[in-house]
Amino acid sequence: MSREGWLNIAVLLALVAVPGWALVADEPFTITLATRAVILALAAAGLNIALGVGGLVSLGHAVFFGLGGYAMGILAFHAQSYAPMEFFGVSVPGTKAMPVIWLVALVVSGLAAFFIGLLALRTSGVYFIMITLAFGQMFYFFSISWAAYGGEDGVSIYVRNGFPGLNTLVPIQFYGLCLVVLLAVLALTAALMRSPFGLALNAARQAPERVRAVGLDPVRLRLAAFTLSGAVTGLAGALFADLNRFVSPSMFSWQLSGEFIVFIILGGTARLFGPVIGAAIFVLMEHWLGQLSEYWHIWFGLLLLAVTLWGQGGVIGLLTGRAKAHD
Amino acid sequence: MSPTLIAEQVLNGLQSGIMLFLMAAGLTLIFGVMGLINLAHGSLYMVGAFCAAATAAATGSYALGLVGALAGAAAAGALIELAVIRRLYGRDHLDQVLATFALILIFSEGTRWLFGSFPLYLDVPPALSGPVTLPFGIQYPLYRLTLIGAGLALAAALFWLIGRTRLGIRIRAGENDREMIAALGVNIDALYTLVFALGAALAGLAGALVGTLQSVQVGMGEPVLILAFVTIVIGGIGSIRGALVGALLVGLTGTLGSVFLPEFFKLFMPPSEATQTGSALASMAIYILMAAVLVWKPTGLYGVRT
Amino acid sequence: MTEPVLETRNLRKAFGALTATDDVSLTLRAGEIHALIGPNGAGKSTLIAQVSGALAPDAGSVLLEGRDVTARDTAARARAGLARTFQISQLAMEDTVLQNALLGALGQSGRPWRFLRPALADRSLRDRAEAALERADLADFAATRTADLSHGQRRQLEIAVALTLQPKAFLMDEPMAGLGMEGSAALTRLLDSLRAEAPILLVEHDMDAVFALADRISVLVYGRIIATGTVDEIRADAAVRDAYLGETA
Amino acid sequence: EVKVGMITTLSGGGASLGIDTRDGFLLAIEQAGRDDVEVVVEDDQQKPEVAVQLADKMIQSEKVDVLTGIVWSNLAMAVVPAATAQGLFYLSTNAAPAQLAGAGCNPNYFSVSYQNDNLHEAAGAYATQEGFQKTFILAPNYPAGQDSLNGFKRFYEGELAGEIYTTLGQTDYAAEIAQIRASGADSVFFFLPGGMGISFLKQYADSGVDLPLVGPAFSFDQNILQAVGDAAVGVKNTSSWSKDLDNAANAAFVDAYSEKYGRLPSIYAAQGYDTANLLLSAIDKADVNDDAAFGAALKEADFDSVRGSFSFAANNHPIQNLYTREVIKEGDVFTNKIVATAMENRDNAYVGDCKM
Amino acid sequence: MSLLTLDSVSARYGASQALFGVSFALAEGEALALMGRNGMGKTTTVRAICRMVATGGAIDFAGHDLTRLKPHRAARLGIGLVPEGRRCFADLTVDENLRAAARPGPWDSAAVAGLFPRLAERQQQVARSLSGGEQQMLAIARALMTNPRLMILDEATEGLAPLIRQEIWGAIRRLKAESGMALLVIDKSPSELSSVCDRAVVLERGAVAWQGRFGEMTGAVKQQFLGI
Ligand SMILES: Nc1ncnc2c1ncn2[C@@H]1O[C@H](COP(=O)(O)OP(=O)(O)OP(=O)(O)O)[C@@H](O)[C@H]1O
Ligand SMILES: Nc1ncnc2c1ncn2[C@@H]1O[C@H](COP(=O)(O)OP(=O)(O)OP(=O)(O)O)[C@@H](O)[C@H]1O
Ligand SMILES: [Mg+2]
Ligand SMILES: [Mg+2]
Repeated sequence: MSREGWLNIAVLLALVAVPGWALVADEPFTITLATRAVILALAAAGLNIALGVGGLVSLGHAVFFGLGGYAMGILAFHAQSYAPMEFFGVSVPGTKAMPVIWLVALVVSGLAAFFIGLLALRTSGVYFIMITLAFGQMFYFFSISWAAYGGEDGVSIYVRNGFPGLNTLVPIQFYGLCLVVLLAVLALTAALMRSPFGLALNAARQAPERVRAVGLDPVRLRLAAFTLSGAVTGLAGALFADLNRFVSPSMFSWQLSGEFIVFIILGGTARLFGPVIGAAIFVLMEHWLGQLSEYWHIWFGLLLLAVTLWGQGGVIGLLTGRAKAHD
Repeated sequence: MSPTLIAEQVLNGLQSGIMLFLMAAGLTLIFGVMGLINLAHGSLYMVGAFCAAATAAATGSYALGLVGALAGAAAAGALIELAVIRRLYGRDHLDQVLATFALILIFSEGTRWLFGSFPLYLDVPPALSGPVTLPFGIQYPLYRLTLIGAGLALAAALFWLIGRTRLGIRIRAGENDREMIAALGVNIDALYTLVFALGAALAGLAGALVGTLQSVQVGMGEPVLILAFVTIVIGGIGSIRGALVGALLVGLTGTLGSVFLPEFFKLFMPPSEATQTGSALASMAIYILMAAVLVWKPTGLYGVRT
Repeated sequence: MTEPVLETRNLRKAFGALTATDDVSLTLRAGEIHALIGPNGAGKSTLIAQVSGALAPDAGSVLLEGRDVTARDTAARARAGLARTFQISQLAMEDTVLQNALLGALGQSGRPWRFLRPALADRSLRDRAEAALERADLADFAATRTADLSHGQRRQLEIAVALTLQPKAFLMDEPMAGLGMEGSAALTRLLDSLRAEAPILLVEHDMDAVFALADRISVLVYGRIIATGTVDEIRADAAVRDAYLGETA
Repeated sequence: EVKVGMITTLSGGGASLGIDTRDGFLLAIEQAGRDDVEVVVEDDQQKPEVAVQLADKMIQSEKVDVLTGIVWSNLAMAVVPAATAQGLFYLSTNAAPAQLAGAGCNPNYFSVSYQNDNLHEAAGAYATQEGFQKTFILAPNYPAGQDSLNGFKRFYEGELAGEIYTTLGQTDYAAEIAQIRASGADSVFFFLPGGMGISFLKQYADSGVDLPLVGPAFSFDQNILQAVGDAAVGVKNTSSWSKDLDNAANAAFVDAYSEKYGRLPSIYAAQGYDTANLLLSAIDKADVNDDAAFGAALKEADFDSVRGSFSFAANNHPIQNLYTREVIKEGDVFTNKIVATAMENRDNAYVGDCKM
Repeated sequence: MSLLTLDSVSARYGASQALFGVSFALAEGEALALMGRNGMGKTTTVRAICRMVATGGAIDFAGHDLTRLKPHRAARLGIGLVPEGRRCFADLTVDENLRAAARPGPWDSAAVAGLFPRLAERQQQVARSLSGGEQQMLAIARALMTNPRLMILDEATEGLAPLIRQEIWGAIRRLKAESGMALLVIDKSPSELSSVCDRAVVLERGAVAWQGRFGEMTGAVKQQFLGI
């Protein structure tokens, strides 16, 4: 097996072992941190489908994260206040059941990604980066002033939503649930990268003219990837909102979109486990550096800079000694 | 709404567009000409404003403050070009986004570390303060008129520099093929440091001029950075003319949107709700404009490259 | 006479004041190599772009097996049986040679929407890709990264990818460009063997190759076809000598 | 031994507010000279998710008994409901959104600052006292801005010359100022916290419009005033505290704070200081683990507030005087001076909605 | 005295070595052909001279040690390059392409316009929209604008119509005869090369396999190293 393969196994073990240790040592906050890392990794894994394989640098993925978050926030808000939503005279009750919320989050953010992609994919390169950013800003400003769901104050959910057969209030159980979702998405991504679709998408990134010349439409390939990618990030948003029991417009902020990109590159672009390692490092840094110095952003910035300038291939590249995943 | 008020609002829109152009000009220069996405451009804007405020406070002279802004931002620009940016030219946009994102963090917290967390004082110089009366009885602050003049002059100078001078031609040639322009005997490295410093100086100047009207504080660069990006993307990346047209469009859309959209909703909504809805829409207006322009023209109004 | 495989009728394309192709009609018949030659800037690449669908003509039409495909985009024309090679190689450089060939096979199959099973596990795709590599003499390089191929090998791969499409007609814009003597000779042999499979519309400045391969030659000058004929006819044509060949012939 | 977790903003654009909050709070703890109170301070970066994470950490890992320090309403909404639901006490040094005062009130939640609407209400009351007939009002388009204008209107009896919601984070107010000029207003009420207020005040001063301005204290904070300079002089603003408030506790606080930190205290510092003293007074009376007793001890508000008379209304929000201040220049320093009392012993509009 | 001397020059791209100790010299005013099959290191040799690739060994140009110089310094000593693949500045007009390169000397816009009238007609067209042959002319004209002492032409007639090739070879012969410029020429066609160049260096797998006067090149050399 390749060194990257061993590294991935090590990461998998850590994902099980660290929270396991925390459970035994009664360090519930470590589990919370790990949950946060896993959910952020899931969001970035979603982006990785578009960015890593498809080469679509989206600086607006927080849109889908936020939509997933609000899907959870709105459904749970109506459930906890026993006031059904009214859609053109039809009233729909809210829900506190995660499976239903997840489904809604997937569909809503997937649809949003589809329509945003439809417009944004007319552009490419820098213009694509910027148009996705613009959509992010639209959602951000809209949510800030959307008084029905708290505007900038967001929506608080008092009790975490439920999953059949689990007590999600127990940190380790919620963590396990998130981990399973993450692993499922990673497995899907791994399959995707090798599939005919992945082959075509990957080629569309490198030589779009060639892809057209063999009779495939690069834009449709990208749109499919973008939609899938948005849906996964949306699911992560729903989980994140559940972790915090809170959703607010800051889930739409462009800094968050930037952070997703940071996770991917920090871990290693187009690597299956890149987002996982990147998110884990980010969460740890935030936690430790934040304690060390009020000015911890300087140190974090320097680290990022070092990784970008000298650590091509991210942390995985450094550890496995291969600069590019595509080599 | 009276015609004078409408005229005044149009003027406000134009003026906010020109202020945006001051920022966008440096960005498009670096971004378009050198092919580099510089998210840290907003930080250079902030550096300019802080240098201006600090110099003005120390010397009591606004003019020296402007000089300080130019010098400080240019120096910061040259420094980061030599230390960081230089390694990014050949890289894809992703690396550039990340590295300059990191620079934002370093600059913001670094500035806070140096200057503290409180906003600094920087005010309109007495010679330029107060309003003047324009034809049709429009009262308009002199300082803002000065900004319009400065912006237009700068636009003209940049058109000339990039479009007409040999320096400009070589810079653009370097954007197409760095290795080749060097093989023709042009010291492209030095040229790029120069251009980056120039772009940074423009950002710094914008920070000082616009900062005079605003709050000089950490983080002031990011909102205007995003607006400036919107501007140059609408105009077409790398085009100074595009930046100017884009800036005016964004300025007008932003200003007129915030004035007229609430009025529009008042036609069929209670006033309080109408202003809320109208201004919510107004805050999204420029992004909607940008999306519309790009859907219509995927490389912006005057852009050719991606 | 049978219907031509590919036909252009009165194609016109102008860039501002310059008419790059002016009323160009030509045909490509089954089994032939039809060479298109002409001075630099005559409009050959512009014509190829219109035939392949990269550029929309101002007037005129393109017919593939008698069906008008003028309104279709590049991808649709490719699916309809038009395969092209690029003058500057358009290949997925980070991928292996086999993956590039698989891409062609995938395009031909028309079914890229499969997300789970590995592409390599699809026997039919793989057989087709490997067969094409075999024909283009690249079988030994299947696992090589495309970026590591030599210039000539990339040319061969371009053709292999086109082969996987099992096209009705080939379009080739200067396939010999940048190849040395040896490479040109090998490619000439490959093209020669291809004509039985599908006819080739060949744009090329390498007269040795053109004279060796072409069944018919059309000469494009200032956007117009000034002559069409066999190798010998064209060599003998005074106007062609003046405009293009000089003393080569 | 009581462990206090302070989550506040120490980095980024809003850092000055959090830093003052922290400094005021720690000053009181230090003055008390006690070793049975431990304070853990963390930076929330003004991001709700980060605040939530910090709260989780403080509860689960630090095992704090009391949380405090959040500056912003949206962060408070992210942290407070979950924290109080887990049985912790939360003492607000600043943010006090309406949801937490009305239906969402909680016996473990105390606002030591005010209810968010208070200063705006006071501005409305002041405008009425001054006899303004046509006030132009503006605020950013977000919940606090909407609450602000509603709060102002609650006690303002004249008519409105216009009502505008600006974009959050807006820096150019030329269009709004032109509208003010054209509206025929006789006065302007604005709520633009932080940098927005600085921009507005400078541009307003330079525009030639000279209608009287009034706003809540947030735009006239000690730290902000220095950046606005002359443009702010003479402007009226409403506050629950001022450095020249005449009581012994306040005089001692202002001296000690200036001495220790080399700058004048802001309202955030004062509120942080009061919060700490309130907490200390309760610790002396009850065990923090006994929710009912400790809550009752807090509610007595048995401490020397720098705001003078101070007590809690039924919904655990202050009953206090609200003052009108004017910006003046003292030597080289811009600061505020109380000129009138806008409202006496004001509680808040949500007491009736609170069922606890 | 030779103008350009390469002594045991080696070069590598990452892990793979492309040149293994290439040595040859080129005299002032001489025209030298650099030959070899695809991938044998011709372009890499050119890149070594123009300082576009890191090298071992010594390269001397008119008394200067090129290995110590940055590319633009080397170019300013008088090396003009027509690169493989043309590499015109795509977004610049023809005129701007020329102005970007211009250094004082007999070759100016008017002189190159005389050489390539086709280009003169397209002064204001951006290079990306030129036909392949027009771009090739532009690349030659651009190198001339630097008024070099040594002109390097890497596949300068690739993609050109026969008539134009003849013109360009004619122009190169004239250049050599009239301006005394030294030439290093890479091209596919031995017959055309021999009409311009005095000597040839043949590369095989990154090393010099043969060098000498054109007339002395034996059939065995041609067959073994050039594939003819
Ligand atoms: N987008 C464009 N805008 C303006 N002129 C163009 C454009 N594209 C091509 N041309 C011009 O059209 C003419 C035909 O160009 P084309 O590339 O078709 O020539 P060609 O026959 O392929 O030449 P070559 O053999 O040199 O490749 C040229 O004069 C070229 O400058
Ligand atoms: N950028 C590169 N990266 C890796 N290897 C390279 C690169 N450029 C050239 N090579 C390799 O170096 C060797 C020499 O290449 P070079 O381009 O010098 O050959 P050439 O003689 O100019 O061939 P051609 O006639 O095809 O232009 C070849 O094996 C080639 O594959
Ligand atoms: Mg062509
Ligand atoms: Mg070569």
